[in-house]
Amino acid sequence: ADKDDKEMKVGFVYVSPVGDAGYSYAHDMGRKFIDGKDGVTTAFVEAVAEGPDAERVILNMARKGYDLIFATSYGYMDPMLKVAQKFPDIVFMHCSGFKAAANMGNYFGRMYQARYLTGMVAGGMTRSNTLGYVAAFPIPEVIRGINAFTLGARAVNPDAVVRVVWTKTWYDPATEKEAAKSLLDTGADVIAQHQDSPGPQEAAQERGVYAIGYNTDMSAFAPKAHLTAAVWNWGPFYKEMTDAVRNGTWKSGAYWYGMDKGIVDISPMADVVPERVRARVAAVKAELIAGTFAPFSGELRDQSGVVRIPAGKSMTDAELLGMDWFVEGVVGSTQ
Amino acid sequence: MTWWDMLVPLLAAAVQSGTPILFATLGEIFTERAGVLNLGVEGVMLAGALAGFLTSMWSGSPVLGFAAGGFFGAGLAGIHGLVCIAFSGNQVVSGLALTILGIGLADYLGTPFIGQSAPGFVPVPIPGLSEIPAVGAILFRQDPLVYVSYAVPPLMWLFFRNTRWGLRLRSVGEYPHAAAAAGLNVSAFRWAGVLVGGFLCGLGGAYLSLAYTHLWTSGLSAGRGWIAVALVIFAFWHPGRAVLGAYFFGGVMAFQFRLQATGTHIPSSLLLMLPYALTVLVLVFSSWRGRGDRAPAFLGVNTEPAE
Amino acid sequence: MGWGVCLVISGAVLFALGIGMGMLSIQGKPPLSGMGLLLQGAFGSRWALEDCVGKAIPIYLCSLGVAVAFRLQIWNIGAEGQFALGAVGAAWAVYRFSALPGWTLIPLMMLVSFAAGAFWGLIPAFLKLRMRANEIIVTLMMNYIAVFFLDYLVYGRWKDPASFGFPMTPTFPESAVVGRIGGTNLNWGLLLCVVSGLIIWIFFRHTRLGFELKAGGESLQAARYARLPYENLVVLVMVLSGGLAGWAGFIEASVTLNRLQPSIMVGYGYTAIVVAWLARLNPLYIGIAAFLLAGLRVGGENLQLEIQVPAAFGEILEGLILLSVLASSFFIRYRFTPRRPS
Amino acid sequence: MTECEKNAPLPLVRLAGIGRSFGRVRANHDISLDIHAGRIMALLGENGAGKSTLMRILAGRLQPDTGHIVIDGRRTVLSTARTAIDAGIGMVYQHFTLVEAMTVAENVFLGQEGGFWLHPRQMRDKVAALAEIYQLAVDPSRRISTLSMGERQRVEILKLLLRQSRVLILDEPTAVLTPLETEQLFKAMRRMAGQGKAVVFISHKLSEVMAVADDIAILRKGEIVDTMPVADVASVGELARRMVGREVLLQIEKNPVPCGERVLKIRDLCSKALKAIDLELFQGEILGIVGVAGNGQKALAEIICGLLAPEAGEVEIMGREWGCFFARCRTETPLGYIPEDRLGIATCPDLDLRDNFLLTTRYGFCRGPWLLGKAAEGKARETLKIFQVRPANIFALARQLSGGNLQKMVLGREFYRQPRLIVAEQPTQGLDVAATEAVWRHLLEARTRAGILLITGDLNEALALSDRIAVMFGGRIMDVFEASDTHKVDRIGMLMAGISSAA
Ligand SMILES: Nc1ncnc2c1ncn2[C@@H]1O[C@H](COP(=O)(O)OP(=O)(O)OP(=O)(O)O)[C@@H](O)[C@H]1O
Ligand SMILES: Nc1ncnc2c1ncn2[C@@H]1O[C@H](COP(=O)(O)OP(=O)(O)OP(=O)(O)O)[C@@H](O)[C@H]1O
Ligand SMILES: [Mg+2]
Ligand SMILES: [Mg+2]
Repeated sequence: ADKDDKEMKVGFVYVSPVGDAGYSYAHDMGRKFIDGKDGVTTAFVEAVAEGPDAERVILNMARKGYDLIFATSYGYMDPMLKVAQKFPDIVFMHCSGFKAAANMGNYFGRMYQARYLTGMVAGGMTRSNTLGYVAAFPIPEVIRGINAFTLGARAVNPDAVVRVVWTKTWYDPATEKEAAKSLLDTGADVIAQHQDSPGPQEAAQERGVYAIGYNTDMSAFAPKAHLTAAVWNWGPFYKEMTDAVRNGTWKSGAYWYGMDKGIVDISPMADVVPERVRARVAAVKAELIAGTFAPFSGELRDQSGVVRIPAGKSMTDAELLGMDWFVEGVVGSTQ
Repeated sequence: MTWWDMLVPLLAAAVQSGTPILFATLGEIFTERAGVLNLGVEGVMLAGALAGFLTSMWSGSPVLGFAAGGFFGAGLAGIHGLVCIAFSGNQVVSGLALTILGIGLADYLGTPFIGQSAPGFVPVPIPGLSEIPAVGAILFRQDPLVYVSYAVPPLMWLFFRNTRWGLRLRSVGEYPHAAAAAGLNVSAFRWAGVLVGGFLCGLGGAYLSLAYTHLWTSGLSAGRGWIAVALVIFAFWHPGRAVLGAYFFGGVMAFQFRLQATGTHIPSSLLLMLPYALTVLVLVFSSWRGRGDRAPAFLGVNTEPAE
Repeated sequence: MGWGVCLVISGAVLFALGIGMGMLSIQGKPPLSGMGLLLQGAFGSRWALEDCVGKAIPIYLCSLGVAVAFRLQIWNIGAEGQFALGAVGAAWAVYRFSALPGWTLIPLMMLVSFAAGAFWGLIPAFLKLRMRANEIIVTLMMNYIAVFFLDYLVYGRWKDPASFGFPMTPTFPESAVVGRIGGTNLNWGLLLCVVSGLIIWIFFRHTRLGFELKAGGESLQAARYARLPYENLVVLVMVLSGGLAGWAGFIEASVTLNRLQPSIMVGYGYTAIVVAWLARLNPLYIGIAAFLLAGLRVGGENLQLEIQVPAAFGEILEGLILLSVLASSFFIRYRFTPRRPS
Repeated sequence: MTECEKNAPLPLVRLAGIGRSFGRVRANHDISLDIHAGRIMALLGENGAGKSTLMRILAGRLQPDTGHIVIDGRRTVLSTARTAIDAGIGMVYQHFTLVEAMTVAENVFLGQEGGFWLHPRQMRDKVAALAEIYQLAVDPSRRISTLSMGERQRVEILKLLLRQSRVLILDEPTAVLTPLETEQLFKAMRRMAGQGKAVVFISHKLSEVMAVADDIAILRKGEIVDTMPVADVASVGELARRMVGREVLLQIEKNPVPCGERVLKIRDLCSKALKAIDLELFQGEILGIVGVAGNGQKALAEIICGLLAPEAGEVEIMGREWGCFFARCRTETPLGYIPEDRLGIATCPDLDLRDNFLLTTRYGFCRGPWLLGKAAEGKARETLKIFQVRPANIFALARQLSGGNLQKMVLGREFYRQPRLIVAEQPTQGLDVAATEAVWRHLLEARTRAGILLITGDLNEALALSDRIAVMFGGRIMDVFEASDTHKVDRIGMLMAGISSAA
């Protein structure tokens, strides 16, 4: 039969409820991008705990004859690998992990590139030279984001420091707003965040300072405060994978796409951002897309001033994946 | 940045983050004074938060939303009333079930609205009062709902102490047989306790989604309802001490983030543990030497349904 | 349980399911086929049944523990935290003695996880007896504390260096994994359930301590009068209760996750309370109720996959079932007063 | 209608054909009764005869299955306690219905209608004024928890008087009162009757009935068997016979029993409620401890029974020191305790009789950790039979038993272990004459094997049973003497009031 006519069933496993914003929402936008086109039908299961339930949910999808299954959270890695070994004919894709098999690949986006750019914006806008970062969980993905943000900020403003507060939440507006306020009380005048809720944006707007969003353009929640946001755009990637599986060209491996593929980006900057900053951001963005600039290249020092990456060297993907230390300029604990 | 400069915003934050707990604690005090133990505060708060949020979003009026939060809270508490008062089910278990149900309902009905925002309340400094040094910044530059919450404890105190209905409500919690012998309708008073208490808890929830943030999420109350239940014991069932307890906990929650922001190296898990560990400590100290015996004598005891 | 009681409870469960169907139809989902999907997802195939049993195992152990405490009217709602501590204890045993062979390592894990859960249960018992602190609130707060403690370990000291910084401990060695029964997907945790259920049943019915639990739970004053060793009983039930929940944590860590990670906590401790109460604290009925509620969770996933019903639907049903069974106990008490033969 | 009734004035309340059943129990059946203004009516009957049920119907707390109620010649439906109160009917329940945490004034005004705000000063004044009129002295601003039983009773009566009740129902009001308080109560009752109120009075103490009542109505098995003016009754004995339907021995025969070994020795015992107690008790004797409730009797009983630790002094039980005795003798304690509150303390209301039987005998049915359930069932059944507990069904719940039957069951259980020291607290409180007689018999019989400490507020009981009598006041033993010492016996009243015998 002609491969193009083949019906494809694609399944998604999300860690949180899809809702109307946030990380799972971004993935779901990607799912909707492919749903119903070219004979692709999709389904998803949301709010699947990373531990006990994950294996069963993935297993169920496999048994129900899905051709391609995406699992979008780190904790699904081992369960997915187990299921993948039992169903060699199905393609499994795991987001944000590092394990792979013949029929299982992993993927993620180089969000830190976008973070670096937002850091430049923040560094260009701060007056107090104190930036606040409302951080979710102390895992490499978040730490990487904080570091990239800090490097970006210090690239335009070497005096900038980034204060970090952990909330241990992905979406809890009340807690996250409270955390943002505590950062504001210590003098921060630009707030960045890793959670999905616009709580920190609100806090910034109430105090009349600036904020940088995440996941999607959050300007609607805090029109006066919002400077820009680091955003996901999964649609093209999911389309590419679906097509590859259908055409039989899919290969296992680590798909770690960046700005060049449009997976990550920053949302349009607010009017208050001066032209001087815009120009520098645009220049770096162009370099990132061209592949001539890597944010995590030496010389990099950690919080205590120890040189971690010597001059002239860049961090490897493996090192980035496991990043668990803060660069110089970050105030906070990595736990 | 001086110590004092940090303290005033901290106390202001304590009042604000203490306000939802205050509403809920007062609600639970009211319910328990009538002899009904409602452990479902967490669920009732969530229901109130969702109802407040949705009403405000659809009607555009946060005031309407706030009221809706109260009424929806009372409605959910009504289920507890139905199970415990009308059918004399076990109050402890019913309260737990109510929590499970409230969390589930808020999740089920509210998930589509995660990430949307609704009109809410913003701080409105009170002219004059807000200029008082320190006190003004702490107490009088808050949102209108905080000012509403200032009025509730004294009113409740007056109600219990100096009104006929307050006396009767208390008698139902202390010794329902006496109330019944005096010709009072025990069930009616218990219903009143459950519904009014649920209303206040619902207001506490609505505060979270209308003033604390203007957003909704499924676990918005994040354990505040349980802290409120514990604070009732700390408060010895008196509205006045509830204020103290609620602001103390608001302060603790706000404090640990500020500690993180100063760059401490204490792991965040341990700091986040702080409010819960302190709840235990506060509870232990207020119960020690039997001071917890000021509970209404028939708290949690079902009276036989009327013949 | 007599006839009437069974009838009333089934009626109450059906009533709750009826409300659930109403909610489905309000959402524009087909109520009947929805329920069908739920049942099919839970009990419709051998896989589904095995999944249900697998999920029922930790629920059963937690619930059995809760029932022991409730028997004495000690309101232990801390199974969740005791479960966490049990998992932590099991993991500690694995990393500390990883060289041991399975036949010594697994009993050791059982021992340590029981002790850890029991320790977490003993704290509220101590605070209740010595400081008169309300155990409902203490056990509940200790759930939060336990979860953050587990977080602290897996984000910090116990983090697997090879996990690329993610919050999880290293995978357990083969010797620390409880095996499967025969060719099935069921693990030997099932046997642990059966044995502990049987022991608790005998303990309730045929031992002096079991009788003392019952009497002590009925009336504090009578307990004092009859010189029941009340304090010892409280300690005993909290040790058993916490230990059993700790075993549930051990099974989850060993069989389902093969490691410790924060997402081990999925609320079994709270479901356990629903189960214990539905089963009127009887070890046998707890088995049935645990299986049914596990089915609710497993079937809920099917419902989500097929007709996109939010995951919280199962939770709502759980709450509704408990509430309507509580309300129905009214009819049991006043209509079907058990008249045992004289 | 008989001739006599036709001529009588219109009754204030007329109960016509009242019937009420609880499941299979017919508590009241076709009861017709007239209650007249200005008269005191005594309602008599054995335990479970239906007295309380009838009065609860009149007070609007229960609805009758059949029959109706006529007040002032008008047929009235008393659907709630409120309507009964409004119709002028007030009831004092045997277990007081007072909120302990509140003040006297608050309690008195609890059900009272009025404005939204309370006026504490006015409330106190009004209560004080009312107390003055009826000479029911009590301080309106005190908390109930600080009051004695007699004072609490006065508060209950004040509640009714404030509501202008015209019918006052008192359910076993004297069971918890001292002789002096009883006398005061009777005076108040006569005063109230004198003001044209109708008083209904339930009691098991026949001599009291003879002393205070104008009319007597007797219930048996839910039916009225007799009504008569008190003048028609010749003696207490006749009254008892009419009530029970057979001859009742009100004077119980007490054979002297030789004294055996010493089972209890107390020297200089002190605690919060006790001051320097000295006591001795021997096998074969009953030592009656009389005194107004709340003078340390409870603490004394609890210390002897090991529920409370002595603070200072010596307590020696069966030759062993207190701590040693209770540490060692957990199994098969040769000590029986019959507490005052049989339903709340001595039993678990929601457990069946087998389990309640096991409550204090469980060690006797143990083999290792096992409990021998079948053996216990057999022994429990036997005990119920010997002590004539009805129903004799070991699977009945404790709360389904009447007071007298429950008391017999507790006695049976405590005697089962053949104790050599028995502490009995108010063992016949609230029991009818027949049940009282049975309990007395059991106690006297047990005396041959044991030393019995009988704590009672009922002088009659103390005199009927005791070999020696000790009077307690303010935590002290005022005096101990032989029950045959008539000179001292005459002074008991004064000793109970704390006036020591000066020669
Ligand atoms: N609520 C009830 N439920 C079931 N049976 C009841 C109830 N109340 C009373 N009875 C039964 O009705 C009968 C009459 O009880 P009642 O209390 O009127 O007796 P009484 O004459 O007051 O006895 P006593 O002298 O002990 O006070 C008893 O057999 C009792 O078991
Ligand atoms: N729910 C019930 N089921 C069965 N019997 C009951 C129930 N409630 C009460 N009774 C019976 O009713 C009788 C009377 O109860 P009540 O509460 O009226 O006590 P009383 O007769 O006024 O006081 P006392 O027990 O001191 O004589 C009890 O002896 C008991 O047997
Ligand atoms: Mg009676
Ligand atoms: Mg009686």
